[in-house]
Amino acid sequence: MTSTASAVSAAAADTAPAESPRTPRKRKRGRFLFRRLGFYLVAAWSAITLNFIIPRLMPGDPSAAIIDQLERVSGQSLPPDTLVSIQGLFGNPDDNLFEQYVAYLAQLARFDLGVSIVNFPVPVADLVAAGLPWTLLLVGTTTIAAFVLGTALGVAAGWRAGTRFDAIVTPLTTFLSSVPYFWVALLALWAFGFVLGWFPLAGGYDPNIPISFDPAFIASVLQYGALPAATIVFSAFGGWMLGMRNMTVTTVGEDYVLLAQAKGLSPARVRWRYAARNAMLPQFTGFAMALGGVVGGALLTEIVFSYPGIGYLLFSALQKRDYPVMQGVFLLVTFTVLVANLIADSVYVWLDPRVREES
Amino acid sequence: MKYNIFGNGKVAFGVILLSFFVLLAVFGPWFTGSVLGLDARANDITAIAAPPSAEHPLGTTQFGQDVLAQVIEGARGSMFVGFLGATIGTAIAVLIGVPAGYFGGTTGNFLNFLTNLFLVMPVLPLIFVLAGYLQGTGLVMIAFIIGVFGWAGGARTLRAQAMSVSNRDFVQAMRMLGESDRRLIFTEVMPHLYGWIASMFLGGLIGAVMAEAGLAFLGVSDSSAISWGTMIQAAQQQSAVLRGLWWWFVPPGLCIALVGTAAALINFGVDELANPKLRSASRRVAKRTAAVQRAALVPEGV
Amino acid sequence: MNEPVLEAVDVAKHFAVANSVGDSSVVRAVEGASIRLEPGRITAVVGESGSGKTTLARLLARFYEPTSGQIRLDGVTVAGDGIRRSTVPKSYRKAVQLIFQDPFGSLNPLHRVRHNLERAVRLHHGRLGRTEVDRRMASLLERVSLTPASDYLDKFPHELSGGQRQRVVIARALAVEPRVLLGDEPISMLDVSIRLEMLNLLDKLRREDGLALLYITHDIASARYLCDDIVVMYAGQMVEAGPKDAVISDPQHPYTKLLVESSPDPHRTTATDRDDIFGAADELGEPPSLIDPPPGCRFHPRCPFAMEKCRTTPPPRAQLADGRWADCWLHDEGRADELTHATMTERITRKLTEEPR
Amino acid sequence: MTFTQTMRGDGTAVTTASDIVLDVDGLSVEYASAGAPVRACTDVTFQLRRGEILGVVGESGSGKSTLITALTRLQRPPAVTTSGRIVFHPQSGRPGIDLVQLKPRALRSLRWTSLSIVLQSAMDALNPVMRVGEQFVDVLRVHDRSMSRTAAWAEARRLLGLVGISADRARSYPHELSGGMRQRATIALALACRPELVVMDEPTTAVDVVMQRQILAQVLRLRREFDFAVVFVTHDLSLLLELADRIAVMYAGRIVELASAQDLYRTPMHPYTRGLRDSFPPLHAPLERLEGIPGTPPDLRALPSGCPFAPRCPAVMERCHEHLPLLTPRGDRSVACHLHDEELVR
Repeated sequence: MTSTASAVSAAAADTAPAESPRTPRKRKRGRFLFRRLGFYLVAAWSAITLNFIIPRLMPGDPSAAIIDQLERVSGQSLPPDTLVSIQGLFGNPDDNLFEQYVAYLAQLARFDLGVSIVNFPVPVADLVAAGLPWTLLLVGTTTIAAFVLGTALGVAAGWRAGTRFDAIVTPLTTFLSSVPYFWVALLALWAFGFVLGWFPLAGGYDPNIPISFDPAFIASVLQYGALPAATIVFSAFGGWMLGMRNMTVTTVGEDYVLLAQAKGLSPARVRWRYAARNAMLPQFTGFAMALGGVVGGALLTEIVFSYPGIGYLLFSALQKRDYPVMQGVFLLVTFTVLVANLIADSVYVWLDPRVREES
Repeated sequence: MKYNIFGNGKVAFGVILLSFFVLLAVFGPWFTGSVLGLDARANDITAIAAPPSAEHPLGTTQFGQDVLAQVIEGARGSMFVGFLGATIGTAIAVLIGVPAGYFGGTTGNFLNFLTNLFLVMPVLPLIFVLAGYLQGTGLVMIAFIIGVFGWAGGARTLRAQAMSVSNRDFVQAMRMLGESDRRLIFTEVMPHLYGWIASMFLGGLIGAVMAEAGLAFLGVSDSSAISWGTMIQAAQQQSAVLRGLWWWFVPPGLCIALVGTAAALINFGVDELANPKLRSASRRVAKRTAAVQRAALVPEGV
Repeated sequence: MNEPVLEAVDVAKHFAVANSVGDSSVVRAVEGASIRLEPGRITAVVGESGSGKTTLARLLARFYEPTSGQIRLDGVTVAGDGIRRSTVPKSYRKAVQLIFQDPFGSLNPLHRVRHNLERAVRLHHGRLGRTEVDRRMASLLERVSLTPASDYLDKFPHELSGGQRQRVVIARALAVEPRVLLGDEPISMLDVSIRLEMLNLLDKLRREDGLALLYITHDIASARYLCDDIVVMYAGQMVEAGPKDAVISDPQHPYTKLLVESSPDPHRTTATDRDDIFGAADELGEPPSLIDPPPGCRFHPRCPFAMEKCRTTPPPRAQLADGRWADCWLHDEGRADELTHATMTERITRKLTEEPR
Repeated sequence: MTFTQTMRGDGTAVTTASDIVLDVDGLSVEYASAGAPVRACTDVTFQLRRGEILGVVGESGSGKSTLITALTRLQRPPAVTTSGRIVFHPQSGRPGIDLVQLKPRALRSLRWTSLSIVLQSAMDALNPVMRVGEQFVDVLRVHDRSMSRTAAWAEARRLLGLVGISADRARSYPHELSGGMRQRATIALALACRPELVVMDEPTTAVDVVMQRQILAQVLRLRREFDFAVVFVTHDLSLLLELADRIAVMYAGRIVELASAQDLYRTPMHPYTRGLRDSFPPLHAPLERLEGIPGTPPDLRALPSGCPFAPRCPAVMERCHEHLPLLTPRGDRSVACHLHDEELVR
């Protein structure tokens, strides 16, 4: 019961164990991460299972429809292994659900995500693998950039809460964080690509330069990526900033910040080492909530810029009802987000010696 | 204790803005049809992709449809999905979050686990996949999917709040009197959560509007429906950007952003209501303090 | 001795707590506690935070069930050994009520005074007419000196002062017409100048209504002012009990003595020099962890009298004159008179600073 | 220590220069609220002698917390110091410094080296994500830039040792210490830069009486060793009577009585002081029925005209409702009460 919980926490606080400082803490952190890892594994399993269930819940027989479609696209009957693979993913009329599920898991373990309808007979795994680096590059860098920028601005606004800076920047950011990503992307493309002509209008790199690691190609990647990246950062930093602003305001009122001022420390030290350092912690626990939105928005942004990542892949798949690709993308995005969350948790554990777990 | 949220400039502005869009969604289409004599679906072949003019205040699309009429018609579509999606999402959040926080224990842990699961799942791609299977379904279905997958963040907040309220002495005291759990939840705990639920609903509203726009942008929508999302998608498909038809895609996006801003501003006020520290950090307090300061003529050291 | 209304017999309460990383351990919040509450009598339980006094009060209020031992109402075992855990019946709620420490927290800020009283009246007195409910509410407020009642019924908690709120809380508890009132530090959050009024009110209820009262406090002087008997708790266990003046003026347990010596007393007649009063109390130790309490007597790590058997075997209960008792080996050894020789603060500091811990 | 009494222009007896460490004169603090500003501290005047423990006692709404943040120049909006001086007299004999007028940079260099503070809850006062020792190190090195990190850590360990905390605890985080240890650590922290004045805000309300006794014993010992003055703010008069040299009683934002602890206990001049004293039941002396002070402390937003204590005062007179009594010296103590008006005394 809830009453017990409060009494216990009070009792536990009184009897704060006088443990020796060093080693147990490291072990504690390890165990915390281990538990989180367990949770993410369950989450991954849930995503896999969801992926299994969705097509089987749909009216009609997606499996037969896809096979039919594949045969029409290729103009021949499917090779047996492809047939098995599609039936494994979308349903085999001869097996019961449990057999199907076991076969499905075994198939995923081999990274067999079926073949694409549109790009028959390219395996989905290959398509996704080709798009992933681009998305990771774009979403990864922009997520970090937006996080850093938003957090820094949030500290600035929260620290100077009530000043003109705060009074202007905060509502403005509220507006920015309410703007749909892809619309900002459209505007940016129109203004900087079409009207001003500063940036290319589509793609992730200059198609005239072969894909390699030579400077010319990298330069083209930067040139093509700049505008999509900028729009994602532009749309995403506001959320981080508003959260950080409010946390900073709350933290500034804490006694330890007051004491830091009383100690005569420099304002910068008080602000960063005492206020921001503590205000930042909830940013990491809220990471999961924010990341989902950022990733979704970034996928849409890719579409506007015809960026060769998995967002664009998803778009083409949706347009042409390429279900194997859609589901492959969903699995991959989910896994990536889970890994990102695990990283955020690790950072959190590293930042907060109390490893306060919310459960 | 007494704090008038409408006395807060941000909230007042947000409420006005949101009310405007609600009214637009409800009465707008009648207004455009009967008063302005515009039809969102009519094709004016004399004005194809025309810039704003007296006849078409916001210009026309590639198909000669009036953008203003479409924006107003789209308000109805988008706001409908927004309200329905937010209602469903908030309802689930309340049903999961409040018991999770109030009861704790095994029940609470399970509900919390469920919440966390939905929280780490990237909801948007999931919705895309689901909606992909359900292509061509109506706005109701889309709102439904958005609601069913978008409740986790709200449930998490509600759980934390319900837990903290349930542990407060007044709930325990009423339990001591012999009040039932049902009464404790509804008369003692829930009234403290209304602010959060309202804020969650607004968050869900803008989330649903954005998600619908995103789905429409991906081509997942009812082909006959008009929403701000379908407008942007149509513009994108007809390469409006590359042809400089800004009047086509700017208004619907701006509308989404304004609805979002309105919701966020109202939420800001709710936050300030819940957290007195945020309240004292407002511009008004700073101004008042400065005024007293000036009157006192004692320079402030810190 | 009168028959007790409410009684705890050898109760223990263990909490399973999950620490920050989810490893669980057991907090032994209360062990081996027995207490009798008689009509018209006030018993104080005195102890520091973490001594288990609040847990004891909540066990008696049946906030949670005892891990072992029994709770008896009118001699009938209602909770504990042999009783299956169930919901607390209304009859128990009607007999026993608890006053919380924080008058700001124990009234729902969103409800008027009226709501609180009305719910209490209606829950326990069946169907009553509007006028009857109003009459009862008015008389309740009158009993806690909130008059005229009409001035208070429609107020929200934030419109009342701390003292007024605590009066409302008491009125709410009285509404069920309980026979036992458990006060969990009922005055510690109130302003000093209004605490006495609250104590006097509790005293009046005891005298006029014959309530059995349990007064939980860390303030031994207020316990002396209000109560008849004092029970001293340390680290989850009761260490000494008896009539208040005897316990305070002539403590028979080293911890009681330390507690009395440490309590401020402005009306002190002996030492007046500040340094004398505070002495060389440089190191008095701290209560042990309740997760892993020390074996033997729980006070032994701090106790200047600690002997070998104190470290290994829990002390037996020494029954003393006037119904007093103390759990200390000194009595068994015939060394109890040593307690009067020097101040505890001096002795403990000497012991703890000389011996490396 | 020598006391030289002089008369100031306004007739107040003052002990001068070298014996005074802090001279607070006419200090008023207002909160800029939505309506008219609320005065939480009004015309607070007192002198703190070098090495003295001055107790400030008051209930909720008495303005004692506001006084602390004003004295230490730590107040935040919407609180504003509207008038008065807080003159700090350094031991070195340099001229007094008015903290109210001081520029931020100069104030920062004065902080902790001359004026430090101990807050009520050590759990909240220590940065939860910094090692306890590190919180000593940063302040040590800010005020002594020549100090190496190693030397600062050694000093931190030494300081913790002063309050009976073993050196290896310096590397602990605050949550790893017990409540009593944390509070002792914050006291050691307050002494890190050898201040001449330490403001203590209810430093022992969060700990139990035994730990309170221990902490105060340590404070007294350290004060003998380092010779700092203490402003000790609390709601617990019974504790102050044992601890403080002099006590200032605050009510509704004003000091209503200021006297030595003994005088205040034996012959309280203000009815509020008397009532407060009699609100503490004795621990040993014979018991009698006590009444406390009827009524409730006033709302600062709606103070009655005249004496704010008048509605609760057992000795209230007609003039109390009309004229506000001001803090007036009576021998070596002062009181703000019409009972002691010249013509009535005679």
